[in-house]
Parts: sequence; C-alpha cells; structure tokens
Amino acid sequence: MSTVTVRGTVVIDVDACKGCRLCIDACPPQVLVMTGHEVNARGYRYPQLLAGCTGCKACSQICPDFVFQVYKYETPMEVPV
Amino acid sequence: MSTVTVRGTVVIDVDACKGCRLCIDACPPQVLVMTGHEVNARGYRYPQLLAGCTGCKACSQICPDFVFQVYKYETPMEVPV
Amino acid sequence: MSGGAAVGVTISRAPAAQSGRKLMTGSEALARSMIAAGCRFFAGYPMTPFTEVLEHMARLLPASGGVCMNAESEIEAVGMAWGAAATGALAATGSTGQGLSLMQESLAEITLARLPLVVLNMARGQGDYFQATRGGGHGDYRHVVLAPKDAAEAVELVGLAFELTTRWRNPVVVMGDYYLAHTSRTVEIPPPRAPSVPAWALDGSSGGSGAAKLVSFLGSYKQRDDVGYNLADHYRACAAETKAMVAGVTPLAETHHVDDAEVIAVAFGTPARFVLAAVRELRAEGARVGLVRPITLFPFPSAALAAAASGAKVVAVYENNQGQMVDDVRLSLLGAVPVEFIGGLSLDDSGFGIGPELEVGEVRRRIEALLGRGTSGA
Amino acid sequence: MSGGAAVGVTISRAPAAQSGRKLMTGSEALARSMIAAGCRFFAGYPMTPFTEVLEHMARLLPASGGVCMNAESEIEAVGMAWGAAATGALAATGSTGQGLSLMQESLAEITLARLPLVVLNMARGQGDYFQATRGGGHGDYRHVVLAPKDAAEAVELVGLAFELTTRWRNPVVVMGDYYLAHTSRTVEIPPPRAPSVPAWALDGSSGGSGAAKLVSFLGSYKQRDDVGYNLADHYRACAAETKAMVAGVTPLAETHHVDDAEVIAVAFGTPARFVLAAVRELRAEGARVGLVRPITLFPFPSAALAAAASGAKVVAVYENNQGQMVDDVRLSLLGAVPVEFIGGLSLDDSGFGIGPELEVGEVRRRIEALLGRGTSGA
Amino acid sequence: MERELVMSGIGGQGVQLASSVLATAAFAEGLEVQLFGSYGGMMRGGATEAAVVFGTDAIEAPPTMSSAWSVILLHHEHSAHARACVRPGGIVMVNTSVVDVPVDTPGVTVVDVPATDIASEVGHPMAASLVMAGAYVAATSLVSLEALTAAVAATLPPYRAQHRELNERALAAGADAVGRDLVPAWPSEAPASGARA
Amino acid sequence: MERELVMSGIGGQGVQLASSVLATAAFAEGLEVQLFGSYGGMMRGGATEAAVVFGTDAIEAPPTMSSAWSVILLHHEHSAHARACVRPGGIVMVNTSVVDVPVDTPGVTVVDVPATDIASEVGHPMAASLVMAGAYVAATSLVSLEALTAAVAATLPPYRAQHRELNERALAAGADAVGRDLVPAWPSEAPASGARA
Amino acid sequence: MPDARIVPTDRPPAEPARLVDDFTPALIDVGAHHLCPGCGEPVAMRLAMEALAELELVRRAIVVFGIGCYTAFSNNLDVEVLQALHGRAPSVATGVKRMRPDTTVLTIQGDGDMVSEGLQEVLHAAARGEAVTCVMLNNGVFGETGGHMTATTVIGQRTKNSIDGRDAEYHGYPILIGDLIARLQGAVYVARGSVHNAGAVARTQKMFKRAFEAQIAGAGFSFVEVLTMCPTGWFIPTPEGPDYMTQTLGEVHIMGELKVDGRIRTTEELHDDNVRKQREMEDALARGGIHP
Amino acid sequence: MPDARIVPTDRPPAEPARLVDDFTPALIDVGAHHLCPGCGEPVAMRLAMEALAELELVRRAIVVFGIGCYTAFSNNLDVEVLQALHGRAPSVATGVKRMRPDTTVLTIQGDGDMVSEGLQEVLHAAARGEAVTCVMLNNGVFGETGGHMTATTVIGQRTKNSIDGRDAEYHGYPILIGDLIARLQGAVYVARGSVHNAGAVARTQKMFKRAFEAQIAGAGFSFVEVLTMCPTGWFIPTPEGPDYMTQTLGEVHIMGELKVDGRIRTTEELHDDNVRKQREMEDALARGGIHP
Ligand SMILES: Cc1ncc(C[n+]2csc(CCOP(=O)(O)OP(=O)(O)O)c2C)c(N)n1
Ligand SMILES: Cc1ncc(C[n+]2csc(CCOP(=O)(O)OP(=O)(O)O)c2C)c(N)n1
Ligand code: SF4
Ligand code: SF4
Ligand code: SF4
Ligand code: SF4
Ligand code: SF4
Ligand code: SF4
Ligand SMILES: [Mg+2]
Ligand SMILES: [Mg+2]
Repeated sequence: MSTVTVRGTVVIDVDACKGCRLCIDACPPQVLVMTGHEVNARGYRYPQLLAGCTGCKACSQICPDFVFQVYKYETPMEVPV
Repeated sequence: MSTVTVRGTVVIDVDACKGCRLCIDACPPQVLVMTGHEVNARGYRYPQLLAGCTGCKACSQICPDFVFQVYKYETPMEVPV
Repeated sequence: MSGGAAVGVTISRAPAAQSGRKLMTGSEALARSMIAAGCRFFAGYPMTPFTEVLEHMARLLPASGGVCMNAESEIEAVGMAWGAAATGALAATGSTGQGLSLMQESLAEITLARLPLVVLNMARGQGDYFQATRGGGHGDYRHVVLAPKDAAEAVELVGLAFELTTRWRNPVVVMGDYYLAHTSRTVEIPPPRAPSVPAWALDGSSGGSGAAKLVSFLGSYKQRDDVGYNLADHYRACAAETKAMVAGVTPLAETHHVDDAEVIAVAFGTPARFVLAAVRELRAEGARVGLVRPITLFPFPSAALAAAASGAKVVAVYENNQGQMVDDVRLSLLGAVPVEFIGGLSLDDSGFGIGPELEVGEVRRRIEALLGRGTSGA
Repeated sequence: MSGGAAVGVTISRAPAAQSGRKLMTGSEALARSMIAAGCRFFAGYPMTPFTEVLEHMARLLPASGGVCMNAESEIEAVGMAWGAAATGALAATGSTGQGLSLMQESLAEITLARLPLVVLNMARGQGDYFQATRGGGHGDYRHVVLAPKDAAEAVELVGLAFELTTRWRNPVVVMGDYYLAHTSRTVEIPPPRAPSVPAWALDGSSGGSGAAKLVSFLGSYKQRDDVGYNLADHYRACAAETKAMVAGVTPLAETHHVDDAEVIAVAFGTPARFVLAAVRELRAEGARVGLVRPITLFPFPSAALAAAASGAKVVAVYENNQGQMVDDVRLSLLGAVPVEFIGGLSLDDSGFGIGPELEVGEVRRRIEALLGRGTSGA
Repeated sequence: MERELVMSGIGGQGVQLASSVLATAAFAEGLEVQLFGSYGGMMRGGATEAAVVFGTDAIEAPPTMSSAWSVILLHHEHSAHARACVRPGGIVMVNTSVVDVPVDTPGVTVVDVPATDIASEVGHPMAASLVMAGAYVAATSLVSLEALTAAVAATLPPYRAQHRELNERALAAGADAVGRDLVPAWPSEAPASGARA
Repeated sequence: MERELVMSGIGGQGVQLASSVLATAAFAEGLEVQLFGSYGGMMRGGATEAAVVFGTDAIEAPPTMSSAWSVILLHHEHSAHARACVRPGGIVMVNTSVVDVPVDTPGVTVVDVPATDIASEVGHPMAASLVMAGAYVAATSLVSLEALTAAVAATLPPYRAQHRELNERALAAGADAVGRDLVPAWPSEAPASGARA
Repeated sequence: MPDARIVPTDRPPAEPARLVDDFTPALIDVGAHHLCPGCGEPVAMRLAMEALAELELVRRAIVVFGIGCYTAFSNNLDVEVLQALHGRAPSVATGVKRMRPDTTVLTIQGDGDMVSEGLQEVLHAAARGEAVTCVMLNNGVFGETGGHMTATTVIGQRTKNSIDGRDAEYHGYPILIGDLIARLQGAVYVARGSVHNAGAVARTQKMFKRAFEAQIAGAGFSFVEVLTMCPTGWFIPTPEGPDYMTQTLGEVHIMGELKVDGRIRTTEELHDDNVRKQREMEDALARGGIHP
Repeated sequence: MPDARIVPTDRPPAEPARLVDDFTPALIDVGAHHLCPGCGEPVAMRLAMEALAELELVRRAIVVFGIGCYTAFSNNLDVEVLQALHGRAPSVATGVKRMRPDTTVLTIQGDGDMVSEGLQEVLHAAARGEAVTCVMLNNGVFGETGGHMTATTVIGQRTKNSIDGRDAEYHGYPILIGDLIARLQGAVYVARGSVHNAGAVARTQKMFKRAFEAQIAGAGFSFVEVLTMCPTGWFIPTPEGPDYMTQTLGEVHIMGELKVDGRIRTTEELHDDNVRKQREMEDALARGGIHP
C-alpha cells in the first residue's frame, strides 16, 4: 500500500454544484471525481475528493458556481491510498 | 521686351466664383491674379489670367466652384510680356 | 416542425416546402408568410421574442433567394433594410421594445423617403402601442399598424402589410408578442408572390442619363437652376400622401356579441383572445357583454367601434399596459359612452409580458365589476 | 451679449457674471438658467437649434465647476448624462428631432431607473409633440413636458424642470424651437442654487458594506436568497410613481380673453405668440376670441381648458405640425365643444420650422374663418 | 369542439417534447391544434408547462388557460397552477413515481401512472413524459396510437434521431399501463382520426 | 408700448450687427427688447433680415412680424417682406446708394440715406447698416445717440474690436445725414432714455 | 455504500489549515446565480471582484453593467452598481467618472454588448482617454438570447443564426477589438485574458490589477477582454467548453497584453510569439529536454 | 480701364486647342452649390465623380450620402443617389449592395458623420468585408453646424465648442480612422488623400480609382479618406485653408495608402517615411543637390 502527500483539502458545497465537470479536468493531481448516480438537490451530479489534494485552488478558481472552499494544511500529511 | 511660352488657357465663369483665392496660390506659373475692386454679380472678387498659362489644370482641380474650363493649345505660342 | 422550437435549441435545416397547411410557431409563420409575400431582404438583431423570427429568416430566406443579415445592432438593421428597400426589393426588419426605440430616427425618416418597409414589432406586453401608432420618432409621419390575434391571422396580415406598404410607399408595422411568437398552431402559408420592381427603385442604370434617380427623405427634387432641396414642398407632399393613406386604408375590426351588449370590451392582439374567452363565459351565463377587437391599430377602427358601442352603457378597454389604446377609444367615442380602463401590465420575471394577470378569470372579474355598475349606473 | 450670437460665428469667453437682468438669446438664457438651477453635467451633440445651447454650455459650465461633454453622438450624450445623474449630480442633455429619436431607448429606460434628468427638446417646428408627451420610446413611462413661449419663461421653466425632476426622479422635458434659441430678449437669470446630493446617489462608498447601492432600470432589488430581478414588482412600483407624479404636478396654462369667447384658440410655445397677436387684433375689432396656452404639455391642462372652453362654440387648435396636440384637446373636451385643427407645418428650406405660414395675418384668417362659422353654426 | 391539456413538470422530464409529439399527432390526424410552452429559464429543475388545445374547428382559446379538460402531472413542484386547472368531467393523469400530492378534484377521473419508473425500465427517466403521453392517448383516444408513434419521428430534431426507438417504446409502455377509453376525448360520433382532415 | 423695426438687406451689409447694436443700446437705456435675426445660409448676397421690438413693458409680440412701425432697407433684393411690413404712421429708411425700388406706402414717412456711399467715405461699405442705425436713431430718438455709440463696443466680439472706431464714425455720419426727430418713436411724455430702467 | 476512497468534504478540516479560497468570492453577495453549468462568466466576474478587493478599491468602485448573461450579477455584488442599457456602458461610465473622478469605474460587458451593439461607445471612450476600465467577456455569441452570431464570432463557428458556421463571404470577419483599442492614443492598457484553465485565470487576474492600477494612476483608458466558455451558446457538453474555446475563439482572439506603457503588440504578433515559443519548445524537446 | 496684361477668358480660345477640364465636372449636374468659398468638399466630390466616369461605372453606380455640408451634392449628381441619415450610410450601402451585387456602391460621409455619429457603422461594414467603398471627407469639424469638434479634430484645434483648442485631457485624442479600418480583415484597400494642392488632388484621384477597382474585383471593403479645407469651421480666411490644413489636420491624419493588397502601413509609419524622406532631401541638398 502506497501513500500520497496531502497538502490541502476542500469543502464542497454540494448543492451549489451544477455538474459541469470543469473542476474535474482542472484539478492537477486529478483527485476530484464526479459522483456516479448520486445527484444533489438540484438534480446534478457533483464532485467528490480523493486523497492527494494540494490546495492549489485550480478547482475553486474555475468553478462557475463557487462550490469550493480550499484549505492548505499547515503541515502536509502522508495518507495511504 | 521678353516673351513667355503659352501652352494653354482657361475660360473663367466669373459669376460662379466665390473669391476664395485657392486658384491664385495653386497656379504653378502664378498667372492668375485677383481683381482689385471689381466684384462679380454675387459681390466677390474673382481671378483673371495673365499670359503664361500652361494648361496644367491646377486651378480647375482645386477650385471649389468649378469656375474654370482649361484648354491646351495644339501648338504652344510665344507671347510678349 | 412544431412547438419544439419554442423549447430552446433547435437547429435544423428547413424542409424546402414553404406553403401549405402546417403546424408551426407564430414566429415561423411570420417568417414563412413574409417570404411568401415576396420579402427578399431581412435584417435584425436578436431580442426575445423577435429573435425567433430572425432565426427562421436566417435559415429560410437565403434558400429562397433572399438575403438575411444578422446586423450588429438594430440601428444598422434598419439602415440595411432601408438600402435594400431603395433597390425595390421588398424588405422587412423589426425588433422588440428597446430595439425599436433605437430605430425611431430611421423609422421616422424612411417614411419621408417614401420607401416601403414592413416592421415587425414583437413586443413584450403591449406597452409600445403609443410608439407604434403615433410614431415614436420625430415629425408628423404615421405608420399603418396591424395587430394579429394569432399565427393564422398573422399570416394574412403579413400579406396585407406587404400589399399596403407597396401601395402607399409607407412603412407598415405588424405588432405581435411573445405568445404570438411562441404559440404553435395550424396555419396555411399562401403560395409565393413575386412582386415587380417599382419605377423609382435604384439599380444604377439611370446614371449618366441626365435624370439619374434620387431617393431621399429630403425630397426627390433635383437641382437645376436652384440650389438646395425644397423641403417645404416635400413635407407638404408627404403630409398629403399620409392623409390619402389614412383615408385609403380600410380600418379593420372584429366584433363579437356587440348587438345588445351593455358592456363592450375593447382589446387587441393576444390579450383579445383572453378577453373573448371571458366574454363567452359571461354570455353563456346570460350577461350582455361584447367585444370589439381592433385589427388595424392605425388607422383605428373608430367608426366600427362607435357603431358597436352606440347602445352600450360602458366601454371597457383591456390592454396589457398601463393604458394607451384607451386614448384612441376615447377619441373614437368623444364622450358618447363612458370609457373605463380595465387593463394593466401583466409581467413575470422574464419581462416578456406573459404575467399571471393575463388570465381569463381575472379579465372576467374586471368586466363583471363594470357589468354591475353599467346596469345600475346608466 | 446679444443677438450677435444668432448671426453666426461668435467665439468669446463669457463674462463671469451669471445672474442679473441681461439681453441674451434664448439659447444663452437656457444655458445660464440651467447652471443657475444647479445643473453640473451637460452632454450633447450639435444639431440646430440645440447646438446653440451646447455651445453656451461648453463655454460656461466648466467655468462653473461642471462638466460639459461634446459627445460623439446623441446616444452617447444621453448615456453620459445617465451616468452623471446616477452620481446625484443634476444633469441635462437634449437635442433636436432626429437626435431625440435616437435617444428614445435611453429616455424610456432612464425613467424606469428613476433618475432625474432634464431633456432639452429644441425642435424644428412642433412635430415632436407626440414623441415628447407620449414618450417615443417603448413602454409605459411618461415625462413631464414644459413648453415656454419665450426666453424669459424658459428661465422660469428650467428652474421648475430641475425642481420637478429632482422631486419625482423622473425626466422632465423642456420644449423649445428655433425661435426660442435665436431670439434675444431681456431676461433675468435667478441666483444660483446648490442642490444637495440625494441618498440613492452613487459614489462608491457603500461598497463592502453588505448593502452596496444599486441603480438599475430593472429595479433596485438586491439578490439574497433569491436570484434574478423582480421585474413585476419594479414595473408596478414605477407605474405607481408615474401616477403619483401625474397627480402631483400642477398643470399650467395661460388664458387670454376666454371669458366670453366664442372661438377659443389653443396653441403652445412660440406659435402661441403669433396666435396671441392675432387674437388681440381680432379682439381689438370686437371679435369674441380667446386663447388658451398650455404650458405643461404633460400633464396637459385639461381642466383649465375645459373650463375656459365651456361657453365656446368652437375650439381651434393651432400647432406648427399636422395635428398632434389636437388629440389632447379632444381628450380634454370629450365632445363637449367642437374642435377644429387650424395649424399645419410651416417650413422653409432651412428645415428649421420657421416657414412663412407662421404669420399673424395667416393665423388671424384661419381664426376668422371659424368665427363666422362658430357664430352661424352653434 | 375543443379539448384542453395542461402538462406540467420540471426541466429535464421532457414535457415540451411530449406536448409537441401530442400536437404533431393531432395535426396529422386533421385536428386543429394550439400549443404554448413555458419554462423557467435555463436551470434544470425549473418549472416547465405546456398548454395544448385540440379542436375540431379553428381554435379560439387563448394560449394559456386556467381551466382545462385534461391535466398531466409529471412532478408536484410548480404544479399548483396545473392542478387548479382541471374541471369536472375531465381527467388528471398523475406520475405516481414522483408526484407526492393528492389530486382529489370532485368529478374528475384520476389515472395513476408510475411513469418515471416505467421510463427507467424502458431506458431513460427523461422519457417519463412520453410514457404519460402514451397513457393519455390510450385513456382518451384523443388521437390514434399509430399517429402518436409516427409523430415522434416527425418531432425529434435530426441530431436526436438516435433516441427515436427508445421514445417509441416509452409511448407504447405508457399506453399499456392504463385502460383504454377511460374518458373519451370526443363524443363517439366524432371519429378519433382521419375523417376530419 | 411697442415699437417694431424690420431691417432688411443682403449678406455682407452688416444687418445683424447693426440690429444687435440697436438692441443693445435700447437694453442699456432700460427698454425691453426682442431681436430675431434670420439669414439665408452662408452665402454672401443671401437674404438677411432682423426683426426688433422695443418696448416699455415686457414684450409679447412674436419674433417675426408682418406689420412694423419702422423699416430700414439696405438693399432691394429680398426686401419684399420688409417693404410690405410698414404701416401707416410709420417710417421707412432707404439706403438710396443701392435700393432701386420706390417706397410709396401711404401715410408713411420715407427717409432717404445714401448709406453705402457714406459708409465707403467713412472707410468700409460693410458699415452701411451702422450708418442707417445712426440715421434711424437721429430720426426717431428711439434711444440716445450716446447709448448707440456705447453699444458698439459692447456688441462687437473681442476679435473685431479693432473696427470699433470705424463703426462709431459710421453711426455719427448716419446721424448727421438726416433731420432730428422726424418721426419720434415715443410720445413726448415717455422719455427716450434713462428713466424707464 | 459510500466509496471508501472519498475524503469527507462537508466541513472545514480538523487539522490546522489556512483558508486560501472561499466559496463565494469577495464582493459577490450570493453565490447562487442562474447562469448555465460550465459558464465562464462567473469566473471572470470573480476575477474582477477579487482584483478590486486586493487593490482595496471596494469602497470607491462603481461597476457599470451592460446587458447579457453577466447582468445576472448586477444586483448581486457588494460594490456599487449602475445598470446600463445594452451596448451603452462606456458612455454611462464616462458620466460617472467625470462627476466622481475619485472613484474606480469599470464596465462589465459582453462581446455582443460591446463589439456588436455598442462598438463605437468603447472606441470613443478609449479615444477620449476616459480613466475607466472596460471589461469584455468574450464568448463569441449572444449567450443570453440563445447563442447567436456576434461581431467576434470566429470563422466557421456555428451559431443559431449562422447554422452552417460563420462564413466569411456572407457574414464577414470577426473583430479583434483589443487591436482597435490599442491603436487609440487615449488607451494605456489593453489585454486579453481567458478563463479556460487555472493558469489562464491567474494571468487574467494580473491583467485586471494592471488595468485598475492604470486607471488609478489617471493615465487613461484601460481594457481587459476575457474569453469565457459558453457551452449553451456553443451547443456543446459543458466539460468540452475549455477545449472548444482554445481551439476556436482562442485561436483567433489570442491571449496576451496588447498595449502596455504605450507599446503595442498586435494579435498577430502574439500569435507569432506563440508559434515561436511552441517551436522552441519542440526543438528543445527534440534535443532532449529543456535545461533552464 | 482694363489692365492690359489681362488675357481674355470669357470664351474658348480661337486657336486650335483641346478642352482638358470642364467647368462642372462630369456627373455633377449643376456647378452652383451653396458651400462656402474655399471649401474643399466640392473638390473631393469632383474626384469621386471623375473616378467613376473614368472607370465607366456611371451606369451602375449608386452613391449613398451621409449628412454634412456635402449633402448639398446629393440632389445634384447624374448618378443614382440614396440619401441616408447622419452616420448611417455604411449600413444603407450594405443593403443596396446585397440586393444589387452588380452595382458599384459608395458612400460620401464626413468626419462628423462617419467617425463621430456613425463610427460603428463603417467598422462593422469593413469587418463584414462588404464590397462597398466608403468615402470620408475629413475637415476635423462638423462644418454644417458651424465648426464644432468631431472625433478627428486634432489636439489644439480651436472649434466652436472647444474654444481654447482641443485639449487632450478634457476632450481626448483624435481617431485615425484609416488605421482602425486597415486592421479589419474585411478591408482590402484603405487610403488617405487630401485636396490641399494639385499634387495631392492627383494622388487622391488615384486612390479613388484603386478603391473602386477593389470593389469591382469583389475583394472586399475599400475606404478613401480625403482631407478637405473648411475655412468657415476653422475660422480662418479662405486662402489660408490649404496651409492651415497641412499644418494641423495634415500633420496628424497623414496622407498615404494604409492598406494595399493585405499589407498594412500605419499612420506612424507614413509619418516616419515622410520624416526620412525629408531628411534625405535635406541631406542631399546639403551635399549639393539631388542627382537622379
Ligand atoms: C437594444 C437591445 N437589443 C437587444 C437586446 C437583447 N439582448 C439581451 S442580452 C443580448 C446578448 C448579449 O450578448 P453578450 O453581450 O455577448 O453577452 P452574453 O449573453 O454572451 O454573456 C441581447 C442581444 C437588448 N437587451 N437590448
Ligand atoms: C442624428 C443627427 N444628429 C445631428 C445632426 C446635425 N448635423 C447635421 S450636419 C452635421 C455635421 C456634419 O459633420 P461632417 O459629417 O463632418 O460634415 P461637414 O459638415 O463637416 O462637411 C450635424 C451634426 C443630424 N442631422 N442628425
Ligand atoms: S485545490 Fe487543487 S488539488 Fe485540491 S481539489 Fe482543488 S484543484 Fe484539486
Ligand atoms: S466546477 Fe463547480 S459546478 Fe462544475 S462540476 Fe465542479 S463543482 Fe460542480
Ligand atoms: S491651367 Fe494651370 S497655368 Fe493655367 S491658369 Fe490654371 S493653374 Fe494656372
Ligand atoms: S478657386 Fe474658384 S472660387 Fe476660388 S477664387 Fe479661384 S475661381 Fe474663384
Ligand atoms: S448562455 Fe452561455 S454565457 Fe449565458 S449563462 Fe449560459 S453558458 Fe453562460
Ligand atoms: S462649413 Fe466648412 S465644410 Fe461646410 S461648406 Fe463651409 S467650408 Fe465647406
Ligand atoms: Mg457574448
Ligand atoms: Mg466635417
């Protein structure tokens, strides 16, 4: 079992999402994935986070619906994947 | 008594003139002169021709009131001045 | 094709056929009937609910040998139409509210240039009645204004509009609304007409003849011994033409149940259909109510209205605005019958003039209120 | 300075004094009285006879701490005035015929934005009456319209215009013509007023407060939980404001010799002065004629007119156009007295609306014709 | 004679397509038709409603209505207007997979159809409106089922042609889910197809 | 009480300047004044006319007139309107250097002034209108000659200030060319200057 | 059953962490708006608002809105807003700035608003050197009316009223507005940004700041264009927006600074630069990688 | 007593001679017009008409007029004329040309008409590549209204509403319209001529012909600007017109061809050329004259 360095994380305002997927393609470490069948209150699929966020803000900066809050950890963590 | 070569001449529609003097400054051999006190039917002074016209059309091309007809003689003449 | 077009993104090549009975939206009916009437030039700038007509024209007109310009603004659109009209081509343009306001200078002066032009006024609500019937531009010009109640009548009135504009060399306005543009129904597009090119039309060929043609809102006087235009003459001539046109165009109106009516409702365009439904409901219950629906808003069918209202106790004007046609109703009746305004702008957040107050029950209640009064008051 | 300005090229720095009794053209009187009323922003595009006012403003306003923009077009002029008005500065713009037609979209919507603005309508003739009084733009808005008869009255009405536009947050139109602009006479410019900045005015400082100001023709609803504008509410509120304004503005009219008059002439602006001279001549000869001169064209002084005309046999409407105010006269009287149109556009080749038919003798003849008929007919 | 239908749902349920298919089918059978669709902007989940009038003569009814012979409810949200429309003697068809408000207007026939479930079975939840259209035609004989099926091809824009078969299956499944002629649209002497053309 | 003046000429004769000077002088003396100038475009030789009204009370006369107490004719061309204006009891002043049409309205005092000749003597033919203005004031006492002279400086735009002296000489020469008070503008109890202010 | 790999994201982290980006950007009152999924305009709005905030201009800014989809934000900001008509924002901004020279005034317009309906407004304002910043969100369509051709639509682009793609013969060529503005003497800063990816977003953010700085310095007119995705008006699935944009609009309206400190670089020059850089990159890779 | 030196000019010469230039130019019906003494516009009109005649376009030309002093010619030509509103001629010309692709369509506009009131009309028409020729008579003022500032008025120029001279701070900078048009892909020929002397007149005549030739070839939009004297609007004596023009307008709106066969030369480049040529000339003179 390998590990991944986690430097940051995001809070996702699931119900604000309109399911456009821009964040998915924008995330450099590719740690955002769309839900499969689950939809939010407005009927859209939305992103979920896998381990490995760098806190780079690429998702929050491109999201048209301001769904993300991005945090940088004071100290990076190693997390098993 | 010297002579001047005359290659062309003009017909001046005196009453069409508005006295702007553009032709006077435009005539390369400087053979157009404004009247002194005589004015035309509309009250404007107007140009008159001295010997030495070259038929160059400078006057007719710049006159805003289409006052000139320009002729080129088939054979130039020497005229005393 | 059908109501699908009302739903949103429908991009498709039109089938070639342009006539015959079909199910289509009002906007498509407008486009197809314009083409059938011989319109060969159209220019416009998107604005709901005019946009829908523009889309159809952009798709259909080039295929019919015409030109449709996606103009960069309404002012440029009407300018382009002006140029096309001067070549003798049947031309049309149009817009919605704001866009028509921008065109007012051109619409005023193209009238003085004596050019035919059909103008689609696809309004949001009916607040542009004054603008259309008085001419929102400067000066004394007038436009014939036709107000269809639905797509089928729109097809007929578009034909009439091109006829009148050609005959009188004066712009004719066809007034519609969001409902007209977006409601699908069965319509019959008439067979295509091929209009002839008028003698005054420009094509360049009269140049060098010593009598080259001139099309100008300042008059078509050519300078000979005199300089300048003869504006006084030209304006006088235009005023005379306007007078002749006003006298020559037959005012149209439709009446329902007016013969013994105590309350006569007056309404035009789509709202008249709501009013008619209300009148029918009331009639079914025995109330003596009737409807006059002006079809030509200018010239206004004053005589028809006065005749219909002669025995009424009150005339109730319904418009989807704060009260504009009510002036024409009063001017028609000149105090002979009391006139009440029972309309009001009905708006939802779309701003398209399709709000909840425009509803049969609501209209009915407003007429009923007068019915009581009319009976007691007279 | 004087009539010299009417003659052509007069370029000179104005003397600093801006008040007191002076001999000046109507255009200078308009400019100086606007500045005295507190106007601090002006924008315009040249067009005779509006140009003359623009020239004076360009010269005088910067010296009074204001800004005068030589805008690149009428549409840009009204846009600039809109922006200035939103900062709470008293702003004015204007034009002539064509230029005002171009402004119609903005003039319609700035009314819905509830901004104060004074609009100078320096017309050629009086053919723009409908446009000014009905609003040539789209929708249901209305502007107060003031029509001075000369420079002295213009000074007063300019003051009133700024008062009303500030009070009602609704544009006010001051209508003049070539005569007004170009006729010199003695006028008294009132002392300068320094208007206060209203609470809704933008200056940037409410940013970041959680309640930043918004000035919008779509309404000033700020989004909280809901998205979008609430157009229905906003239009309803605007309609209510218009109603209040129409009720709140006192209609003004001047009457002459109406008490026992058989024929009552109605005319406004400069032509009313020709009509008055004709009425005086006729009165001097014993004819029972009178004059009503509407000063507010909107709201129209219907009650005053109806009262004045109550004993008359005929009401004769003189306008320098093909007949527009005559509608308002008919709407005021609603058939109580017959209404005849005795006007007509008087034009010479300048197109400025100063043609030969606008002449005391001619007006007199037209009134006399009715006088005979009025006496015999009634 | 006029028969009104108000069809109400939320964005993504296919209300506008289904109402178009019904209108196209009726037109093909020679009926007069009028259709006005309204929808609340671009957002998924917004209100969407279609008002359709079928008639044997030129239609005079206004484009929107407050009283209708028939109502189809795809979703309870934004459905207040549609529910208020139905009048005694009429029919209401309810998508019971979704709708969670009771319909109990007196004198009205209520027909339950689990349309979204059926549509999912058939292949796509967006076909729920077509399931209802099939059921509606079966229950009312407003038009023939054949005309309805043919209308799908005529209505779909070319770039959506691949969904045709799926949509046709949805219609059929809807028709099979209810009884025939529960509330006939036309008096028996007025034939449901052909002759009027 | 109102006194009208119509001054008519052709472009280049100084009609607009002279009428302005008269108006300015009258204003300075406390009279009410109204002045409207019209001119046919930019061309020299075009019609130019000024309509001036002097009054002891606020002026109500319209800006242009068809009947006037006094007329000044600088040129015969385009003068038909001006000639038709004069009314019995009034005065017509004729620039006899140029005008070649007779003026014979009954009951009107006609005063001949060779104004263009006088102006040329003084220094510039364009000053003919000022010569007439001087003569007019002398003949009518409409305003004082001092006020008229002072008005020249007030009326000329700064860039024309150099012509002031010439213009003042033209006024004086005009005044000297005619008799005083031939047709007094005001009844003798109404003083010609000052008191009205 | 929840996927075990998913990290919880429903609340701020328990571990010590610093918030580096918040949901609703500074100054946008409410996050919710009714623009389409995948629209680029909210992203551009965020950048403009953040630049104002970073330069501490919030209490002296006035934003003048045009009419387009972005108008959804005009009653949604915590800075002062003045709503203008379609195409007219630059004149309105002029009136504001002339009366309030101490404020920072910007317009938010679209390509339809600025380059179609109101082209002369922005050019005249730039020529006058008005100390305002005009912002243009360029998606090459009238988004709000449903995806129609504008004066910036690129050749071949399919729109609702040019359904076979914009044809140069029939419809003419797109206008590169930045190039025109750059040539006007009153314009001091002209730039074209984009929001198709995080790098572009960061570059565009700098452009906004430079434009506002130029305005504050009173140097003259400044202009920022931002290419924004419009999947609805382009009739494509939302995730394809960024790629479609770089391949169509972005190939013509090339990102970069067109005028800085009086120095003009044309779009062709930016294009040539890009080609050169690309070639150098390829050469370097061919030679075995880039060594700084 | 008549001056003995004066040559009679009241009739054609008795000697054999060829008429090389007639009073009223071809296609101008009546010579008399009411434009001011010394106005440059009639001269430009003459050039446009002569170019049409020389290219034998008379029977297929349609001239669309704007509104300005030149409008005096709109009912005075022996070619077909369509009168447009102030600023709107390019759109009107578009409508004409689209319906009559076989005609030669030109506009006659002024700087006020084209660069102030109707700026976007000409730019949109050029971007669309309409096969029309727009002609702009540039005198840097609204002549007809009495000499007011336009969008081409140069810095320092005194006008009736900028009486201390155009001040860049307050009124902004002039627009060099040819440079903007040249940058639009639909424009194929762009030139700036002048009528201040016979040489300029001859060069300008060639520009008209090239523009019409480009139009006939269907290549796209063509544009000819002509600097014209306006002594009235400049408040100067008529004979000073040409010199005043070369020293004010002509120093900024520099004569030359701005776009030919897709090659753009900016006004600055034309200016630099002129400076270089001038320097070469001076150097050559300093070295003792020019030897061809
Ligand atoms: C004068 C006028 N014409 C037309 C419209 C209709 N209209 C509203 S938004 C819009 C398009 C806006 O396009 P753009 O500025 O590019 O913004 P986008 O919607 O693409 O964000 C149009 C044409 C209008 N509001 N006003
Ligand atoms: C919409 C509109 N605004 C203003 C005018 C008034 N106007 C007539 S001519 C003119 C100026 C024309 O300037 P330009 O085009 O430069 O021609 P020039 O007179 O200098 O030859 C103006 C502003 C008008 N006719 N229409
Ligand atoms: S902050 Fe960066 S790494 Fe983390 S989820 Fe967002 S885009 Fe991916
Ligand atoms: S970018 Fe935003 S709206 Fe789009 S899918 Fe990601 S979180 Fe949802
Ligand atoms: S033709 Fe030439 S030389 Fe003869 S008068 Fe004219 S300008 Fe002078
Ligand atoms: S250029 Fe023409 S108008 Fe001018 S002075 Fe010479 S002849 Fe007369
Ligand atoms: S239509 Fe385009 S610009 Fe408008 S909100 Fe949707 S994606 Fe954005
Ligand atoms: S004002 Fe200027 S442009 Fe107009 S005619 Fe006179 S000189 Fe020519
Ligand atoms: Mg856009
Ligand atoms: Mg000019």
